[in-house]
Amino acid sequence: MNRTDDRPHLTRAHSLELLKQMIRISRFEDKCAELYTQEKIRGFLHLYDGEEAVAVGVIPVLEQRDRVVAAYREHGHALVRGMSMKAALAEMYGKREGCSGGRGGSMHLFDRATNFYGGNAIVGGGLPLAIGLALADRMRGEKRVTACFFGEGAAAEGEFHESMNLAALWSLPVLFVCENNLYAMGTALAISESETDIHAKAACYRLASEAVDGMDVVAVEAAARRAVHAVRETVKPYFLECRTYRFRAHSMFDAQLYRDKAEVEAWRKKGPIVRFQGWLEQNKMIHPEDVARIEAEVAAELAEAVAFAEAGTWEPVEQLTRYTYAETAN
Amino acid sequence: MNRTDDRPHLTRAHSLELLKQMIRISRFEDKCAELYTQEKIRGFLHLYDGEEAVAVGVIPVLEQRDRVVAAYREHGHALVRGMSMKAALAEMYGKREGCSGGRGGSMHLFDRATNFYGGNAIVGGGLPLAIGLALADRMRGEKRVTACFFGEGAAAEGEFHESMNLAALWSLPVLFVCENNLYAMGTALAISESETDIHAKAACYRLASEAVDGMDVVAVEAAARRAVHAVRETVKPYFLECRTYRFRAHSMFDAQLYRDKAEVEAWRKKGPIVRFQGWLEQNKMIHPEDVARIEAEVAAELAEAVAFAEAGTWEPVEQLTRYTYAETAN
Amino acid sequence: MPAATAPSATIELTYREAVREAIRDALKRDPRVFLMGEDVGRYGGCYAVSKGLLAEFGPERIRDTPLSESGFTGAGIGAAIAGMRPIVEVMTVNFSLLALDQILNTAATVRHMSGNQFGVPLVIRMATGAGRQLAAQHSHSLEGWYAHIPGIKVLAPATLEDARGMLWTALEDPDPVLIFEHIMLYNMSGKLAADAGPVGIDKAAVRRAGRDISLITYGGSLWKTIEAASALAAENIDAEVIDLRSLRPLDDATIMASVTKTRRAVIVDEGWRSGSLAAEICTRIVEQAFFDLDAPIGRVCSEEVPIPYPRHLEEAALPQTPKIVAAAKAALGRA
Amino acid sequence: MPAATAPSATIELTYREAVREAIRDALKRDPRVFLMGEDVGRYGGCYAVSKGLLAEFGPERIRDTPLSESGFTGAGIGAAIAGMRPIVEVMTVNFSLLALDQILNTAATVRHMSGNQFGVPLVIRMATGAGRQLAAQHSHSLEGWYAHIPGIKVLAPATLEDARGMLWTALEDPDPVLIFEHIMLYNMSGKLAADAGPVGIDKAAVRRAGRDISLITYGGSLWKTIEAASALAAENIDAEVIDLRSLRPLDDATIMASVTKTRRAVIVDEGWRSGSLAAEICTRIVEQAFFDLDAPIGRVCSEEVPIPYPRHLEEAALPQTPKIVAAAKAALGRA
Ligand SMILES: Cc1ncc(C[n+]2csc(CCOP(=O)(O)OP(=O)(O)O)c2C)c(N)n1
Ligand SMILES: Cc1ncc(C[n+]2csc(CCOP(=O)(O)OP(=O)(O)O)c2C)c(N)n1
Ligand SMILES: [Mg+2]
Ligand SMILES: [Mg+2]
Repeated sequence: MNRTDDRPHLTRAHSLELLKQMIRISRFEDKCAELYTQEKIRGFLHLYDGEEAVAVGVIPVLEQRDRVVAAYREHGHALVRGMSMKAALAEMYGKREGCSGGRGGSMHLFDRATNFYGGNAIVGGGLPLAIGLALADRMRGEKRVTACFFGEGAAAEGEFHESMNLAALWSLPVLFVCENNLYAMGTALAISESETDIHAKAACYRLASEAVDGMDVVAVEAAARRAVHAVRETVKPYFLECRTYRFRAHSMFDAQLYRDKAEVEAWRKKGPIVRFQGWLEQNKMIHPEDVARIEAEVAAELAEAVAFAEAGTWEPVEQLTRYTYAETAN
Repeated sequence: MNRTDDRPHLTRAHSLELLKQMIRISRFEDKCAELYTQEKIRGFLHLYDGEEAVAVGVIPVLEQRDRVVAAYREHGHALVRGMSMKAALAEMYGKREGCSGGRGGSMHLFDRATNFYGGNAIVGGGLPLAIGLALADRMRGEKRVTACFFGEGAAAEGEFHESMNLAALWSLPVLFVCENNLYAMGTALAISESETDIHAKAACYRLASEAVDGMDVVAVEAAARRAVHAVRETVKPYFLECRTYRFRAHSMFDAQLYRDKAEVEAWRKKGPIVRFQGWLEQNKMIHPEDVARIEAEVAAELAEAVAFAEAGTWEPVEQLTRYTYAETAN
Repeated sequence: MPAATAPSATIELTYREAVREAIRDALKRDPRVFLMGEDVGRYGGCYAVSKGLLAEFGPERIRDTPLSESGFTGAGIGAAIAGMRPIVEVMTVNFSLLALDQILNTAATVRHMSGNQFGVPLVIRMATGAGRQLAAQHSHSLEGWYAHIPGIKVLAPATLEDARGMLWTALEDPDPVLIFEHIMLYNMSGKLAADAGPVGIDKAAVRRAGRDISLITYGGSLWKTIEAASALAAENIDAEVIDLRSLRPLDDATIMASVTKTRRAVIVDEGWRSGSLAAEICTRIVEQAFFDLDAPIGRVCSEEVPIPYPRHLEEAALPQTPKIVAAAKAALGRA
Repeated sequence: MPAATAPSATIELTYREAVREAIRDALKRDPRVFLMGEDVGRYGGCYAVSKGLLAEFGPERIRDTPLSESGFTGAGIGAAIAGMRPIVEVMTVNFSLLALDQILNTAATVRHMSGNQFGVPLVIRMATGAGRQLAAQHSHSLEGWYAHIPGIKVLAPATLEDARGMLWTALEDPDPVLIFEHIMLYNMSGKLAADAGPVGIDKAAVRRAGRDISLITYGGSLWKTIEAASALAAENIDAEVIDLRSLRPLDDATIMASVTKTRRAVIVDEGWRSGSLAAEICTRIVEQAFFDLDAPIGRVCSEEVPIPYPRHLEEAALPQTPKIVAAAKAALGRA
C-alpha cells in the first residue's frame, strides 16, 4: 500500500470542503424533518444526524467511474456523491423532478449520472447488488470500486454472509462500509450479534478489514483512502467499519424507548460536525466568517431546493404503471 | 469440562458396537444402491459411504431425550439413532410401513420415537429448525442437546450464518456437526468458501468449535463426548467439524466429473471401516469371527428389512392429501 | 355485522390494542406462548403493537431478534415442533420473503413429509398493505399469494373482534397459521366487549346483508367496501358485503350462498390483479355457481406496479371506494 | 404447431440439448453473457444442461457458485444493472424461495423505484415440476405463482423450438425474465431445424387447432394435454390446444380468440389448484368473454398437498391425461 497516497490532504480548502459537506447534509436533513411535520414529505424518513462523517469521509475519495450502493438512510450519501439538493428534495416531495421521478421517496434515491444505485429499504438487500456490480467490473477488467454502505444491523442477515463470502471468494472490488451506529431500530448491537466487533466478524471471510472512529471525518477519510486504494490496486474487497451514532430517532415513528437521553447527549458532544469544526477553530484553520459563509451557501442551496420541490409537478395518474417494464420501441 | 467423562471407553464390546454400526450403515446402503438400480427405490438417493464414522461417533453419545436434525444424506443417522432398517427401507420403497408413512422417501426420514426430526432436503434448511428445538429446551430448562448434522456446503448459505449467530447469541444447546466431505455436489470447498477452515469460520460467532478427523470413529466419539458434555453443562452451542469424504457419487445422478478416481481411491484406503477394523485386528481386539458374526447379523437384519419393505402396502390414493393438515376431531 | 352476543361491558380501543390484548391474553393463558421478532421488545414493535409487553413478560417471552428473518422464523418452527406455541412477528410482508424458504419448504411440508409425526403449531403475524407511502419495498399485499400454499392457513382480521379473537384460535391450531394485519387498520378504533375472546377462523362473515350484488373482500379493503355499499345503497343498490376472514381455506359455502342469491359479484382485493386471490374466488364461483350468474364477475385489485411513493399514485394503485362502486354498477349493467 | 419455416436441415436432439445450445449460442454471440449457478461448471449442471460448457468457455463465464441463492441471484441483478447479461441458474424452483427477496424486492422493483434509471436485463432459469419422485421439497411448480409479480416476465418453454429460442429473446429483454424448464421435458427428444434461432416470447401458440373446446396449458403439461386431445378426437371431440408459452404477460388475445370460437375451456396447470395461474386465466375469460361461454370453465391442477414421494401418490397429485379428458368431457356435458 502506498502510504503517501493515503495520507489525508488537510489543506484549509479541503478542510472547509469536508466541513461544508457535513453541514450541507445536516441542514438538509433538519429541513426534511421540518417538512415532514408539515406533511410535505411522507413515508419513512431516516435521518443521518450524527453519521455525516462517514459519507463525507468516504465518498469524495471515490472517482467518478466508481459506484455507490446505499440503504434507506442515504440522503447524505446521495448529496455527497453529487446529487443536487433539488433532485433529492423533489424526490421526497414525490415530484416528477425528483431524482427517481418521484416514485421512490426518501428511501429510494437513485442517480444514474453519479452511479448511485439506491436507496434500498431491505436491510442487507444492497449487498448482493454491490457484489454483482463489482463482478461485472472485474469480468470486464474495469478498475472501478463499488462502495456499499449499510448499517451494523445488516450483519445479522444471511445476505450479508453470502455477500462477504462471494466478495472474498471471487476477489471483487467492493468497499464495504458498515455504519455501526450501535442500534438497529431499537435493538442494540449486543442484542443482535454474538460477535459485536463487526470488523472482526468481517475479517473471518478473509478480507481486509478495519475499524475507524466514524465520528472523526479526518480519520474516516484517511481510512477510506487506504481502503479505496487497496480495492483498486488489489482488486479485492475491503471492509471498513465506521463506529458512529445516530442522534435522532430511527425514523419519524420512534419513541426511543430503548436508550437513555443521557446516552444520546453524551454522543452528541462527540458529534462529527462540532468536533471537526471545534478542532479547526482551535487550530486556527478556519475563522467564524468561514462557517458563516458555509451556512449562508447551504441555506441558499436549501432555499432553492425547497422552491424547486414546491414548484415541482405531479406525475399524471395515467402514468401510474409506467416503468414497471421498459418502454420498448414496438 | 470433566476429562474423565469424555474419554472414549474402548472396551472390546464398545469397539465391536462401533464397528457393527458402521458396517450396518454400509451394508444397508449397498443394498439401497442395488435396489435403486432395480427401481425399487426412486427419487434422489444420497449415500453416506465413507462418512459412517461421523454418525456412529456422535449419535450414540446422545441421550434418549436429545434431538437429532439431519439433512438428505441421513440413512446412517437414522439407523444409528435407533430407527429400524425395516422402517427406513420401507420408507424408501414408499410404503405405508415406512418411517414417514412412505410420503418422505430417502431424503425425509423422520422418527418421533427417537426425536429424529428429518431428513431436510433444503441445504441449510435444518439449521434454523435445530435453533428452534434448542430454544424450546432452553426456555423450559430442559437439559436436552440438539445435534444438527449438515454438509460443509451449507456453510455458504445465509441460513447457516443466521443460525450460528442465534445459537451463540441466545446460548442455545445445539451441537452443530458439520460433515465436511470436501464437496458440495461437484463443488470443491475452495470453490465455495473464502475461509475453507470451517471450524474456524464457526468460531467467529464466538462459540466453541473444533475439527476432528472424521474418518476415525474413535476420535469422533471422543470429540463428541467433549462436545455433548459441554453443550449440556454450559447450555451453549458447540461446533464440531468432522473432516471426512464421500466415496460414492453425490446422488445416483452424478458422473463425478469434478474429481479424479485416484483421489477417491486414496481416500478409500483411509475409510472409517477398513481403518477401524484394521486397527482392532492389529491390536487383537477383535477376531475374524467377530466380523463374520457382525456381517451375518447385519445380513439377517437387512434381509428382514427387504422382506418387510417388499411386503409393505401402498397408501390408498384416496388418502393423497392426508396430513397436509392435522386431522382434527370435528 | 357479526351475530349479536350477550350484553356485556364494552371498551373503546384500537385495532392495535386489540392485537396487543390478544397477545397479552395468550401469554397469560399459556406458558408455552412467546412472541419473537425484530424490535418487538425494547422498541415496542415497529407498529407499536407490542408496546409494554416486554415490561410485563420479560425478554425471554418478548424476544427481540436480530435481523434474521429466515433464522428466527425457522426457530419458531423448531420451537413449535418441540411443543412451544411461538408467535413470530415479521415486520412487513415484504421482509417475509427472506423467510419464505422456511415457511414453504419446512413449515408447510413437515407434517406431510413426516407422515403426520410432527406438526408446526406456529403463528406468524405480519403487517401488510399500502397506504402510508412506504413505496416499492414496504407496501405489498401478499396474503392472497401466501394463500396458494397448502399446509398453512392464512387469516386476515379486518375487525376489532377478529384482531382480538383470531390469535387465540390460531394458537390452538395444530398447523402453521399466518395472520396478516393491514397497516391502515392499526389506528382504527371502536368498541369491543370487555370480555371479547376467541373467534372461529373457518367461516367468512356477512358484514352487510344485501340482495343485488355480492361484494367479496377481506382485510384493509373491508372498510372501503362497506363504504362502497353505503354509496350504492344511496343509488338503490343493495349490496351484500362478505368478509372472507380466512383466505386459506376459503369458506366456499358462504360465498356461494351469497352469489346464488345476488347472482352478481365483485371481488375486492389489495393484491396485484394478475394471480390475485380475487382470481381464485372468481374461478370458484364459476366452478360452483356458473349457472346462477347473471353477469361477469368484477375484480377490483391493485394495479400491477411496485407501489409508488407519491400519495396520488399510491392511491391510484389501490382499490378505492369509487372503483368498487363503479365495478358494482358495471356488474349490474348500470355503468 | 408453430408456423412452418423455410426448409432447412434438421437435427435430432433433446430438450436438454436445446437449452444447452441456446446457452452456448448466447455465450458465443455476446461477450456480456455468462452463466452462473450451483454446479453449472465442474459438475455439468444438476440436470446436465450445462455439461461441456465449462471446457468451452472457462470458469469465469461458466461460474460455479457457492450454495448462496440469494447472494448469487443478487449478484446477477447487480451485474445486469452494470451492463452484463447474466444467466442465473437456480437448480430447482423450491430453492429459489431463498432468492425471492432479491427477485421481488430488487429485480422487479428497481426500474420503477429508480424512475427508469436502472433496469435489470437478467435471465433466471430454473427447473420446475414433479415426476421424478423427489418429494415435498423438490417437486413444486411455482411458475404460475411467480407470474403474479409485476416487473418480471415468466416463460415456460414446452417445445424444443422454445427451449432453443426463448433464451436469446429473453436475454435481449431489458427486464428480468424467469424461464422455467420442466424436469420431465429434459429427456424429450425430437427434430429441430439446425439453424433454429430466437423465437418471440409474447404470444401463446395454438399447438392443435380444434372447434369444440379450448385446452389451455403450458410447460410440462402441454404433452399430456396434446395426448388428451388425441384421446378426445377418438371420441369425436375436436379440442384446440393452447400453449401459453409466456405466463407473464399472458397473451389474452390468443386465449380469447380460441374460447370465443369453442365456447368452452379447460385449463391445465401443474400449480396447486387454489391460487393457480389457471384461476387467473379462468377469471380473464370470465371478464373478457363471459357471454361467449356455454359452460363453466374446468381446471386440472395439482392437488393441494406437498408432493408425496411414492410414484402412485405423486401421479395422483399431478394433472394427468385421463383427468384432462374427463374435465373436457364434463365441460361438454359428456361426463
Ligand atoms: C429485511 C428487513 N427487515 C427489517 C426491516 C425493518 N428495518 C428497517 S431499518 C431497520 C434497522 C436496521 O438497522 P441498521 O442496519 O443498523 O441500520 P441503521 O438504521 O442503524 O442505519 C429495520 C429492522 C427492513 N427494512 N428490512
Ligand atoms: C438450498 C438448496 N440449494 C441447492 C440444493 C441442491 N443440492 C442438494 S445437495 C447439494 C450439495 C450440498 O453439499 P454439502 O452441504 O456439502 O452436503 P453433502 O451432499 O456433501 O453431504 C446441493 C447443491 C438444495 N438441496 N438446497
Ligand atoms: Mg444501526
Ligand atoms: Mg459436502
